[in-house]
Amino acid sequence: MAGTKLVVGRWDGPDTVLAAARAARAAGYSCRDAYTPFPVHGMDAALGLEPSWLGKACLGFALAGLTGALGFQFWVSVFDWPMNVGGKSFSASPALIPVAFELTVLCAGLGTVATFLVFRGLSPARRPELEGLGATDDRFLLAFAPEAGAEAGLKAFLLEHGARDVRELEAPR
Amino acid sequence: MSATACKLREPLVDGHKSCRDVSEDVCRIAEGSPTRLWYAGLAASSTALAVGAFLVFHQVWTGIGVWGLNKTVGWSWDITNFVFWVGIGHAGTLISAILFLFRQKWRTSINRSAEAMTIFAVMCAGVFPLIHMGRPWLAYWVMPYPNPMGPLWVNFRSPLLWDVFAISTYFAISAVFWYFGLLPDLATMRERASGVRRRVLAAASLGWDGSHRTWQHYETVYLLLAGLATPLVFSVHTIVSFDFATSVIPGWHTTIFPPYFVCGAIFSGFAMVLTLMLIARKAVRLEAYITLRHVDAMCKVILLTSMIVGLAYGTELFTAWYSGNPYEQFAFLNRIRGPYKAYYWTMVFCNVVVPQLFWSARVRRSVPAVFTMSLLVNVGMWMERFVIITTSLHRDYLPSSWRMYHPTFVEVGTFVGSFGLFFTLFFLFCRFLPMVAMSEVKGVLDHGRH
Amino acid sequence: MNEAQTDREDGIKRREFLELLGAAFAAAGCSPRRPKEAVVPALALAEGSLPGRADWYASTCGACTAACGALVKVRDGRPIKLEGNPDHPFSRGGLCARGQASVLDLYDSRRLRGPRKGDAPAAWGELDAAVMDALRAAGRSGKAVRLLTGTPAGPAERAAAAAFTARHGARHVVYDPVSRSAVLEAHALTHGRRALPRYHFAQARVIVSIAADFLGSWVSPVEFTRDWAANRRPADEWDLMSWHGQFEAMMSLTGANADLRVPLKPSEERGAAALLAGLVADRVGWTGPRAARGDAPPRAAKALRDAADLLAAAKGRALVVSGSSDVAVQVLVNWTNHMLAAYGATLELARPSFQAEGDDASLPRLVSELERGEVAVLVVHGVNPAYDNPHAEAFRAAARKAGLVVTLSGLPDETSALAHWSAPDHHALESWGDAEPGLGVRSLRQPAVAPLYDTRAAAETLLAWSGRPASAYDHVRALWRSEVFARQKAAADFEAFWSEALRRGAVTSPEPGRGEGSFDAGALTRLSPEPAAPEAAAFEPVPYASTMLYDGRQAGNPWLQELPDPVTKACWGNWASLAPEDAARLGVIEGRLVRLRAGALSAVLPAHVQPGQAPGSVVAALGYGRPAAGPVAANYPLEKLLPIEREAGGGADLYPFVGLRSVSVEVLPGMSLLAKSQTYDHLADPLTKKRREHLRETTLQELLSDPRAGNPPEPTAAALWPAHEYKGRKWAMSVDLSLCTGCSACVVACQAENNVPVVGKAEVRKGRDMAWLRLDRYYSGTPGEEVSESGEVETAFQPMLCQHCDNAPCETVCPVLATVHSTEGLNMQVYNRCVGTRYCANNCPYKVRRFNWFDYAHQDQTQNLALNPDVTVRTRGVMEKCSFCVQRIYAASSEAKSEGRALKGSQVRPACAQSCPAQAIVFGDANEAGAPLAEALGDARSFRVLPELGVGPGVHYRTKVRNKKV
Amino acid sequence: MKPAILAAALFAAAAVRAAEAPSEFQRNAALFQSKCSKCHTVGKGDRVGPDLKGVTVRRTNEWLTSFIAKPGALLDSDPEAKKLLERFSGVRMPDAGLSPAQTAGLVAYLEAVSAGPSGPEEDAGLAEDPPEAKVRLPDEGRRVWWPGAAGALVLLAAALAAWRLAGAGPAAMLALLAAGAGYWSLGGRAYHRLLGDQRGYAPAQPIAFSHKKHAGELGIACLNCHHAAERSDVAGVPSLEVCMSCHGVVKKAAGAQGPSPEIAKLTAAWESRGAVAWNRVHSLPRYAHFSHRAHVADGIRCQECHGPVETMQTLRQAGSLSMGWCINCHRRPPAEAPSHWKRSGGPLDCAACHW
Repeated sequence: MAGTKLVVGRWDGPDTVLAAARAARAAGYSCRDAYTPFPVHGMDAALGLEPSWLGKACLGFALAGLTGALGFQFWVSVFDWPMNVGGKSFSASPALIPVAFELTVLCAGLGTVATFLVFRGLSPARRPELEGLGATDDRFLLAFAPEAGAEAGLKAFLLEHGARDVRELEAPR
Repeated sequence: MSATACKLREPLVDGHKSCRDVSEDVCRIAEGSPTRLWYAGLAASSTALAVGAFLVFHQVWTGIGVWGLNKTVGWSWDITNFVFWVGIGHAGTLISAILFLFRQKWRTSINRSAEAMTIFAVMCAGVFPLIHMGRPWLAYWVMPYPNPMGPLWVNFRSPLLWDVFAISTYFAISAVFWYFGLLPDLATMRERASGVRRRVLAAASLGWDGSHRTWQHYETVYLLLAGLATPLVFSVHTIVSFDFATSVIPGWHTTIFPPYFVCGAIFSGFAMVLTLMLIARKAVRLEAYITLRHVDAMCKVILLTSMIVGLAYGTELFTAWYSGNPYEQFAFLNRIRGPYKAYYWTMVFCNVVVPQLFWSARVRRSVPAVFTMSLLVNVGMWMERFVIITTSLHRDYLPSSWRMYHPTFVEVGTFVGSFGLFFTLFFLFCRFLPMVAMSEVKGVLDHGRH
Repeated sequence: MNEAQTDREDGIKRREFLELLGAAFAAAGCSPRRPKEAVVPALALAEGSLPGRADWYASTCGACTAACGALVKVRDGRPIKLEGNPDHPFSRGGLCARGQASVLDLYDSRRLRGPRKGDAPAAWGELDAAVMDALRAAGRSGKAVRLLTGTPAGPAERAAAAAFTARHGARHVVYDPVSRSAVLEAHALTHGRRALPRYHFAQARVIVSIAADFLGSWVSPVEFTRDWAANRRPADEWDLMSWHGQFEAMMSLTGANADLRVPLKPSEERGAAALLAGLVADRVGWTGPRAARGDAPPRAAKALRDAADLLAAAKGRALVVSGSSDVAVQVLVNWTNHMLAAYGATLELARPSFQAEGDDASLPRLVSELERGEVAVLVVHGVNPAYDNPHAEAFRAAARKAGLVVTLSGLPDETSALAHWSAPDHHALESWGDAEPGLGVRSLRQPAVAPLYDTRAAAETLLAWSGRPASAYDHVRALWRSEVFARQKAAADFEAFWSEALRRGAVTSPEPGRGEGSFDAGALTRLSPEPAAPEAAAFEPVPYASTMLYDGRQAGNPWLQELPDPVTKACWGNWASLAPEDAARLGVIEGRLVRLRAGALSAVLPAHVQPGQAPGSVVAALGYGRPAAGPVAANYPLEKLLPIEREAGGGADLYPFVGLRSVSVEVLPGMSLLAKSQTYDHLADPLTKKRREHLRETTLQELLSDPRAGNPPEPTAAALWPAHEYKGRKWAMSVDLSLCTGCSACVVACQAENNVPVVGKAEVRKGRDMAWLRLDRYYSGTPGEEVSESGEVETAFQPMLCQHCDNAPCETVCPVLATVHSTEGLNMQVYNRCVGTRYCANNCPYKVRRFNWFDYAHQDQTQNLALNPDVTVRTRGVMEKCSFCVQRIYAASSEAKSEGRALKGSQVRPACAQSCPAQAIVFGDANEAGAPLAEALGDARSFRVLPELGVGPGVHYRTKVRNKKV
Repeated sequence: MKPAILAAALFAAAAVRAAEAPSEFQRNAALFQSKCSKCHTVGKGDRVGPDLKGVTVRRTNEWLTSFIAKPGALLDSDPEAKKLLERFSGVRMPDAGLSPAQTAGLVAYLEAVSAGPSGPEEDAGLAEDPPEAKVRLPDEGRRVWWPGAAGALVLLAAALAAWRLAGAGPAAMLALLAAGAGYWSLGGRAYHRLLGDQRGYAPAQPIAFSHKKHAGELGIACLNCHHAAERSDVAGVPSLEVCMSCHGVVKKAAGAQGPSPEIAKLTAAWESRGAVAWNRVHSLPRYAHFSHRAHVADGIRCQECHGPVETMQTLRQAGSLSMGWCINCHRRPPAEAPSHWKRSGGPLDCAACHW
């Protein structure tokens, strides 16, 4: 991918950028990504993104936490070292619920976030893309990686759809 | 998103702010030099923290006997403070997670500080179970780790162990949730910064660039975290209440505790959020973001929870009377008429009587009145925990063991120190991190649609 | 003979060994780089002893003149525990709190290291020469030589004293700090014999006591408790239970256990005794001369009439005793006993007791001799005349006029401060000796450890000064050979007899009695005139010997200082008890400082409001206010290391008030809170006033019609889980509340056995006393309204210790499994696992768990030698509690195992059960059929505390039964 | 103190023998084992003292009885005894301090066993300490390695994924965590060392006493010197008196040229009545109570905890003495327990050791 040119348009507001993105998709331009100060609703469809799969990951982590916690507690209390604590049965299971619940939440939460970070490649060492164009402040960007020769048409298209400016950049990475 | 719908409501942010204004207003606090009020606040709170830290050192070095506890009353201020601080923490999670799930957009201005408050409050709370141990240097024994003792695990039947898991999970999830929300704002600040500051922010923001592909998963994760935090917050105070509810001590052993504690936690937490917000909007000039509408909304929550708490007080008394259990009956009579009755009636006054003033809209929008009442509610809620813990313990089954408890300066000072820790962290947070969730506020602005 | 010499030789070695042992205590540590730890084996072990194994020696307790039989537990050369000797005919296995605590006196770091001249160390040779010079000089000048002692410890000491007096023409002056002189004088008048009868409470079905605290401190409390208890527990024949009436001003331990207790001021004792005697005379048809009819306040008079009825009906099985120091009262009591045919039945003059021989008149006589400068040499032994008597001040002044004052006290005291020389005696556990508590009963005292310091047995010292130097061992043996061995027939060989005597500790010789003597009714006509009653507004002082400190000789003993008074539950210092009426009138609350004043005498004490006390009396304990007893008596020296506030003084000295008839009570502005282990005194709470049935009571009369009277069956509770089964042993305990007198011997026994720390006054005030076994004391009624329907303040005691619940609530809540249940039903507490959350203590319904708020353990390295090495010394931050003496259980189990037999539960006795003079505590395996415990648990009186909680306590109690014949 | 007699009659009074009590013969055999076998064998040749096979034929019972009861007296007066003394290079038999009943028992035992063709020890169930091969030191406490291992694997997988997806930074962090978890699960020895495992501790002693020499080469049974282990909770370092009961005579090692300097140290200490401060090797924390007599009574051999002491020149700690290490044997099910144990496993109650 190195050496590809990116065409980046900038908009002032969420509504205009969303309209432009929709238009670009309709016009057959494949938008590489949008960069916005806050999530612009409707952009998923405008960019043609599948819904996030992290919910399933979260469920997986939660189940792992739940079974791990229940299993560990049960193994400890009944098999590894059964102890007579307050005359209760070794397998007195209601007592195992709170810890199992907490570990479920902990595993699910930390696991999902970790998966997200790993999946999106976020780390302290990561270089942000399109830094300095104001996407974290008040600018709304659409980035395209057009085929060679299509840059000029794209630029015009974007300006036509309300872009304040359009620039060509080296693609990151 | 309908512009007409918004028109019918008051704006969530005053002064027709733009995205740029939001970035400017919020980042300014962290970038500029702090106000004099901020310096004064930090000085006061860090002094309190230093006193508290010294007293904790003194207590650990000399022995827990420097507290006023005795053979009958084994817990008092320590666990009162613990429950108090955990309760405070709950409002933050409630605002950031539950209101998020309910799509209450007004939360965006205050959720960041409320979450910070949660984390700091849980830190304060965590200190107390740690230092209340006779041998805090062995505190790691409460974790089940493989060891050369057999291995000897831990007692999964102990509510205190459940606490360990609940509090540490709560802290971990709250901290992750908070930091997760900070990522876009740290990126905003990074873009405005240079030099070392920029490099630190670059690392801290994990290379955030506002990519919508990231935003899409980010929103999912945020929703999941909110969804996880919501039952978590209920479970935490439920488990804290189990410390008492599963015991055999009259006045503790009651099934009403979980909802009672959770409501009390929300109640006290909202009061603390109000206290903090009212200080913060003055100290760092965020009146436009933390508006009277926010104050008003929170007062309504306080009023509601106050009535639930009041109902719980009544129910408790009724249950004790109706149970026919003489120990239970005496425990509550002793709260009302015993040697600690002043605490009980202060609690009733602060928690049930005072909040009734919030029926009046004028009171709800009067900053001095709300500030005073929020403080009173916090006092009342501290009293509630003290009443539950101490008066139940000091006269339980065998009259031969009945004893009075009086705190020493060490306990009082340690409690003050926990406020020091809390406010020191909060002031530092105000100074160095975006106090308002910029990306979220930007999302609820009327972008040129007014 | 050569054995004793061997002792002395290896004494040095032993001492070094002890020092090394002390150093080894310090050499504990834990670091990855392992520190070197030295093991120093003994050069040679005493025959039969093994390292790590306790040896038991039979001996005689030296804490007071009651001379109970004791077994000394010696571990690795150190005596660490005293227990009652079951073979001793008087004490029969019991030992009181003071006796139990006396082992700690051995390791008192203030003990004299050797002879002293004034304050300077000296040598024995030097001392002996100086004393002999003075004695010889006295002989030449014809000035007096006086030997001043308490009641001699036994024949050996008496013989040594006799040798000394004979050699130097000295007079032996005997007084008792806590005097029984009036009883002896009265018998001199009525029976022509100055003697203390031996009382047989076991023979008495009706007991009336006029201010005699015979269960607490009077003459021989361990023996009397055992005898008294014998008639409080007839299992099938309930009508044989004795009836006990008590007439007294203070609420004594005995009064607290009486079936009927009536307040009576000291000035009313004479009238009451006369009234009782007169009433009895009417009922038995006494025809001889009579004493003047007495009178008593209405309530007492009514009670006395009832008592007289019962006494007369139980003629021959009745006993009247009095603690009065008024000879006339004692004469009247003797008369009453005579009319009741008690002599020869419930009390004996034929075989009198030798436990108190002092003469009250002797000390004033000596003081006047001293004042006149007639005394050249005064040798003081076993008493502390500069403190422990009402003439102490005069003595202190007069003693300066004596040529030479020598004290044999092993501890620095008020007298040694005056003395020219100190010739320290051994501790009782270091010396040879004997005792003769009653005619025909002799017990041996043998050293359980070589003397720790350069001290010398008192008998040796006296013999040396008599010119007949002999070792105490030889002296005792010679005496036993001639006096005891010669009169018995069982053993032919003296060595065999001697070793058997040593093994058993006591020997009963079938000596003929001296006859009961005849009652001389003429004494009744020679009664001293009744003194005028004190003015109504004044208070009558009642200085008494307390269960803890008795005469004050053990004031430096931290165990006793911290032992709560059985009735008031206060410790560390004394207090002035006032009747509630008087307190209300004076506006005094507990802790308010009051000044007792009589002429120039004054004592400032914190007030205590005592339900049941006779109005118009003020009661305070003797034995306190001894700055000379050192920092322990003043306060426990923890404050050096801990932020515990200092408290000056250790109470006030009440000896000057002994014998006074009235004092004024002045309320002072200050407060000094009492250090109490129990601050609420009633089973009923103050708000609902409902009585909590933790302590079940009934009356004999109800019990006769319903065996379960006062003891409704336990509620049955549904359980969520099947209970754990205890197929093997299941340890349990049963405490008979009818027998428990609250004497607190078990409390100190537990403290000694289990290394329970002493925490000091300030900590007790905060409610941090550490006793694993406490004695709960409850009054009837509610605060301020203690008087029950029967018109008196009823008191009950309940030993409260870890209940070893089957479903222990403490176990569930511990996060780190520091307390869990054993397969034998013990609730185990693992100190080394405990992190100190205190959750278990909070969740304990019985509040028997104790927390180490500070490093209480034992700053005093010498006292540390009394620690039981079988029990872990707890560090700070750790919870502790009664373990059912698990160390004894495992020791017995290992013992049984190595002997190849099965352990039976009834073979294990925890320290509390062992020490109980009343035998109220039964311990054992609940699954052992036919054992005493099984029988106790099956009793209809058996109940458990708080059964409704479903915790399944393993400690059972038996309903307290009061005999309400009246 | 000598005449002071144990008043432990308290317990002894209740000495009711249970059904499994050892027979008369077994008790006598045990007595022989503990008191005599240090120096004598029956049918296995002379050791320090003569082989006692056939001794009841050689001597009268009265002679034996009086010799055992008061060896000193006979050695000085009796010509037979003097001859023996000469034969055994002047080593005098010490007074074992036996009661008349015990003496009679020993004579009865000697009578019974010296008749047989060879030593009857095997029959009596009192084999000598077993050879090293039979004794297995208990395993280290069950180490739970799987949580760490599983964690390491998960983290490793995550690190690989991170490397693919997000680059080296996150991958390195995860890999570090994986390595930590792996170390935790696999590095048992090091992990225990970290927690104060003292195995291998072998401090130099003030007198270079060799267990190899005494217990190994001379075959002296452990309980001969550490006799307290049988009747006390503490095995005890033997008092110097015990050493001197042999070394009063034995001044040099067998075959050595001159007197042994180590024995000289011992003798010097004894004669000056000075203390020998040995360095403790096996040290339990004060809150852990261990009963030697209970374990000896259960048939557990010394080597099972102390390792092959008879091969150690300098005594060293063989087992870790950690709680897990103890528990490991206490948990041992019947199938795994050695056959010489009289019971399988021990109590798992905390209070069995901690009080």
